[in-house]
Amino acid sequence: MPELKVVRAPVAENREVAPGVFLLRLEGRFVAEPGQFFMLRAWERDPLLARPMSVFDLSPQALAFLYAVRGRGTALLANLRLGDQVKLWGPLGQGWKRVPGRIALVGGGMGLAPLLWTAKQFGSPLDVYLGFRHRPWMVEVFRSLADHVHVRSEVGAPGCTQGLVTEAFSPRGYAACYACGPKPLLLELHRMCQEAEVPLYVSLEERMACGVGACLGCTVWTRSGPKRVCSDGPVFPAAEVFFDALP
Amino acid sequence: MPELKVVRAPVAENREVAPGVFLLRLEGRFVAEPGQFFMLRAWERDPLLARPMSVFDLSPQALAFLYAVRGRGTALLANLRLGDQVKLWGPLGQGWKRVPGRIALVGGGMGLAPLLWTAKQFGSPLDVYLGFRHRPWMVEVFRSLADHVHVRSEVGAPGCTQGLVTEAFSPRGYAACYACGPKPLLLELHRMCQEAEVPLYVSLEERMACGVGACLGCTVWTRSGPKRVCSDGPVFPAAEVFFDALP
Amino acid sequence: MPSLEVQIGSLRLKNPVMAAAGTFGFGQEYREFFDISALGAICAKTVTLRARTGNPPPRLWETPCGLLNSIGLENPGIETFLKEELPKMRKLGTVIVASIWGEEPGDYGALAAAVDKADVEAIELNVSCPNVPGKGFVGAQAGFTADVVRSARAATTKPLWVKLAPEGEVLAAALAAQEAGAQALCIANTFRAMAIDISTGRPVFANVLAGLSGPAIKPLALRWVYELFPRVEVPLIASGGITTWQDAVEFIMAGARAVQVGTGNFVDPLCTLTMVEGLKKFLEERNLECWEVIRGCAHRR
Amino acid sequence: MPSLEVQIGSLRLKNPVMAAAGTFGFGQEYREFFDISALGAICAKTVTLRARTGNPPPRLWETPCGLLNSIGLENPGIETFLKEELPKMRKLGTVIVASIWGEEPGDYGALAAAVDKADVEAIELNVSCPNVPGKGFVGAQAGFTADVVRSARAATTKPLWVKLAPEGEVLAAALAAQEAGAQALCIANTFRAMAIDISTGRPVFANVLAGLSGPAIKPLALRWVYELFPRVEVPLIASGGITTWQDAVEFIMAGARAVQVGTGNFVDPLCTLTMVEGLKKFLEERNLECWEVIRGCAHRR
Ligand SMILES: Cc1cc2nc3c(=O)[nH]c(=O)nc-3n(C[C@H](O)[C@H](O)[C@H](O)COP(=O)(O)OP(=O)(O)OC[C@H]3O[C@@H](n4cnc5c(N)ncnc54)[C@H](O)[C@@H]3O)c2cc1C
Ligand SMILES: Cc1cc2nc3c(=O)[nH]c(=O)nc-3n(C[C@H](O)[C@H](O)[C@H](O)COP(=O)(O)OP(=O)(O)OC[C@H]3O[C@@H](n4cnc5c(N)ncnc54)[C@H](O)[C@@H]3O)c2cc1C
Ligand SMILES: Cc1cc2nc3c(=O)[nH]c(=O)nc-3n(C[C@H](O)[C@H](O)[C@H](O)COP(=O)(O)O)c2cc1C
Ligand SMILES: Cc1cc2nc3c(=O)[nH]c(=O)nc-3n(C[C@H](O)[C@H](O)[C@H](O)COP(=O)(O)O)c2cc1C
Ligand code: FES
Ligand code: FES
Repeated sequence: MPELKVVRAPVAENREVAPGVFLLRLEGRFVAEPGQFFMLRAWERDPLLARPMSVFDLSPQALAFLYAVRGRGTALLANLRLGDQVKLWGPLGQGWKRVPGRIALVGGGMGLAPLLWTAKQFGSPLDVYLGFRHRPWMVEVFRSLADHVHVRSEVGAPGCTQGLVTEAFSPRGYAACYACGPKPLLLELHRMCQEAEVPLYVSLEERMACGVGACLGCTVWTRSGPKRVCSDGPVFPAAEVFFDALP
Repeated sequence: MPELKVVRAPVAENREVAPGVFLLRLEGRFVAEPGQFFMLRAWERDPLLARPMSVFDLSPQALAFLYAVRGRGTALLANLRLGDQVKLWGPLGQGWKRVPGRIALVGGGMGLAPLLWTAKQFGSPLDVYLGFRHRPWMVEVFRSLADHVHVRSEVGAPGCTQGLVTEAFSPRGYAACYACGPKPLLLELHRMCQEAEVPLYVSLEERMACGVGACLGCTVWTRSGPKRVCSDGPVFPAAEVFFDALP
Repeated sequence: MPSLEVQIGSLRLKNPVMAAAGTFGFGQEYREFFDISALGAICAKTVTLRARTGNPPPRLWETPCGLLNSIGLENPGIETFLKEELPKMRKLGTVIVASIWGEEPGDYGALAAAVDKADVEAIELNVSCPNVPGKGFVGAQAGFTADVVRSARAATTKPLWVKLAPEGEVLAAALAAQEAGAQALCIANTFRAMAIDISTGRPVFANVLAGLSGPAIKPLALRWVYELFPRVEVPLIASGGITTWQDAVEFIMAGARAVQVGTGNFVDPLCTLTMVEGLKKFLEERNLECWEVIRGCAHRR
Repeated sequence: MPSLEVQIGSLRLKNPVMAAAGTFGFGQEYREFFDISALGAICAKTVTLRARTGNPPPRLWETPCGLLNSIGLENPGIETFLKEELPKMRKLGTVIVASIWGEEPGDYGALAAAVDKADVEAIELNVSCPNVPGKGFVGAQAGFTADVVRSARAATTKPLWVKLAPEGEVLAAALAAQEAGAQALCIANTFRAMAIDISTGRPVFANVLAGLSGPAIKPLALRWVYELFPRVEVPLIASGGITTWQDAVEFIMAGARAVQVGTGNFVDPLCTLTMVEGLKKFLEERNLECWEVIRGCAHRR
């Protein structure tokens, strides 16, 4: 039985929440597990491909994405206005699975996108670590969900400790850690977690065409051979995908 | 000295005035002679080309087009909303020149688009003949400009005489006639005007790429060789372009 | 009720819309979106004698109305395909075409022999993958193509289709394939093309060249179908930028018996389904009983 | 202040952006939009020995991110060009390149002899127009190209550029042109392609085949520039889907000395001007003094 639908959903909100970062809310009844994503398009034939976007938040009436404007596709998304239609399909991919015990969610910049819905679904005991280059944003929504929210700004910002998120974070004492963000951050977290022998799950990004596992375009090398980020991931155990990155 | 500008103008109005026919008003100071056109685009890279559109109306604050939704480009135009930006350049082409004396403007369907601004600029003595397939539209705006407005509906419509516009029209007594519309209409008008020895000027349509005379893509055959619709026209003496169409 | 059916050599398809090799996996992914039995056929991802891990990432790059790919034939190998994937594919309720690729003509024979015993309706010989490094891929080659088809022909009685590259000796390779026993020709695989990432100054792909697909290439692929139609006897299967039913009609009018949809599946997972529905409406509205009347009509004077 | 200048054989251009032949008329139309002296050069519409009326309409058809044209070299003939158009072109304040086409190699010699006495900086030999019917155009041909260049070379001392087709014996024709005395190669003209109007079931163009241009072909043209760069000595001038400064940088990184903008002019009359400005900013922001550092950088290992 077909289970995935390609739908058009109207824009209920599309608001700049930080410089170049938008919150897009689409009306409709959707389901998604933490860490899953959708393929989105809001244009005709060019750009050719849909864009993968993690589920940021979900309610019985709407599905929300948090996205940074990077290139043409996200610039077009940023132009969307109330009532405009977005075509999307999902939820796609293998998200994160909760491990019992106290866990840590670590996000670097846009990497926080998949963490909100995850925090909501996973629940306490859970701590959140967020790192930003400049001024933090979207931090408040995490406060009521996490036991502790640690925020760092690389260059410093009013009311925010200056530093790297990895300086605020230590894996010790966590049953597992879940991270999304730039590759160097993920590698450093991997190093720390390996040392502390705490399992780390990372959400990866690769260029995608189909988003569903059919084209083999989004492959990453893993300990057990090539895997598709879109359907075998985007979440992988860090040890599976960073096997060759360690000294 | 460069005289033509490529500008972005915001949409001040984009309203369906008849089934599938829209009035698009763009804010800005423009100039144009009767029968001239602009190249318009309101999309990025696809569709690739701009669309030629005749000047429908002009005021010190705005420029108006009247267009029918035919394919992808005009469908995208129809989606424009208040404040959206349209890129355009013009005015382009050779419009109609007024001949002294009583004149007739004849429009078939969308062919009425270039006639309003023409009627406004040319002024009385002037009659207007408009033909529609079904229900007439945009007729009222001509009433105050013309001495007589004759309207026909091919299949008939409430309050409108049934028939072809050519049945309402006779060239006799006019110093010149100006027509725009489907080719068969133009050919029939040409036949009538030839017989009556009244000069007829027609506005032609051809697929265009540059719109400015550089690509030679919009050529029509004329009595004096190939001519560019975009820059030698779109208005031509009917006898120039329909020389081979007569028995 | 018009019939959408088409005859490809000895094989009858319920309609002319197929999923193209390498863009539809082994059919399981799109099963989640719609009932695949609506399609005329699906071509499985190309398989090779041994499993291949394919090319390193990145493997994809978007271009204007097009897609560059450098997958490099990642596949689990013929054995796993036949044992694990094919049984699942069979349940999809439509014609299954196996696609095979080898380094040498003999590989095609070995692969065809393996497929011969399996439950597939046809075999597509992929002699046109632009993404396999170091194998000296230089477009369509008549001699090589003939050798490949002969080798496969000797190993199986199943219908053989040959998928050609859109450059090189296209016509000669088409004639050679036909002569050697191909029942149909697929025109064409992706076009060799490339991209440079200007932020690094390096070619995007490790292999430099990649294959261009998508709407951008439609006018180029159409040209080849049109040019080959009057010159070959066997049915032509069109591939290249076909994403709408109108595209499909354009290729059928140029002479194609059927069409394959590749990149279109990525643009919209329901692309093929919508195409089948559009084609049905087209025949109904034009009052056509079947495809005969319009197939190749663009050639009539 | 970085220098945007480029050297094409014996000719120095103030920047690498040119208008492509046939898309910029004789320069007068775009003069209405901007000061043409901002451009590195303009290539005039291709002219022939006698005036040509060109192909019957329709001559244009839009495709996904592309444009098919079948102009058929409509032009007023060499004499009118030199007498009426060139004097006006000279006032534009930039380098003028004449483009010529003939049926026989000898025609190119006759045309080059006529241009030799005129005030143009270079001559582009168009041996790649896909829209001239009945002349058996079959892509790049080494022998024919060599004959054409030799014939022109004997008739003029002006720099000769050769504009090649992107199919056929591309490399061989490039080498032949170079050998016969071409100072630069333009890669490439439009790709042969076609469209069918499904409402009539007929090919859109009277000639059936037409030339495909625009962003759709960019990855294909880039491939040819990249492939030829290490194999030829003379400068390469890129043409094919170049509409932004980023596109221009991509081609320069592939090895192009300069770029020609065709369809981009239709998309936006200020396309070339914006490109020049973008390239200037690019050099400034990257702190590059000139093009040397990045030209062909995609080839470095
Ligand atoms: C599973 C997954 C989830 C994601 N979730 C989010 C999210 O929640 N918020 C968010 O801001 N971004 C997210 N991204 C990244 C986002 O998809 C890209 O930023 C976006 O595709 C860029 O599109 P563009 O047209 O603006 O950029 P362009 O550079 O113009 O895009 C060109 C092509 O490259 C692809 N591409 C470019 N950057 C990336 C990237 N980083 N990852 C994957 N493909 C890329 C595009 O999809 C497109 O096909 C996610 C990526 C993946 C793979
Ligand atoms: C000088 C001139 C003035 C015009 N003025 C008006 C006007 O005031 N109102 C109006 O409704 N229409 C006008 N037209 C026609 C209008 O340009 C086309 O209807 C429009 O371009 C169709 O675009 P599309 O994308 O919707 O159709 P598509 O069929 O998708 O367009 C595909 C291509 O064909 C071209 N094309 C399609 N139909 C025509 C046509 N009839 N004439 C020229 N090119 C065409 C398009 O420009 C485009 O390049 C005018 C045409 C010309 C040449
Ligand atoms: C990601 C991708 C993978 C492909 N893999 C294969 C393959 O394994 N075997 C094959 O014969 N063709 C392969 N192709 C080519 C397609 O089957 C098709 O012929 C080509 O993409 C042109 O059609 P399109 O424009 O509809 O995509 C692949 C194409 C893409 C885009
Ligand atoms: C309408 C049109 C007319 C052209 N005429 C000529 C011509 O006369 N001579 C020539 O050498 N190339 C001609 N070309 C080819 C262009 O110069 C250019 O090489 C080609 O269009 C590819 O570049 P583009 O994608 O930037 O348009 C023409 C192209 C177009 C679109
Ligand atoms: S994007 Fe196609 S397999 Fe992942
Ligand atoms: S559209 Fe280019 S010359 Fe008329």
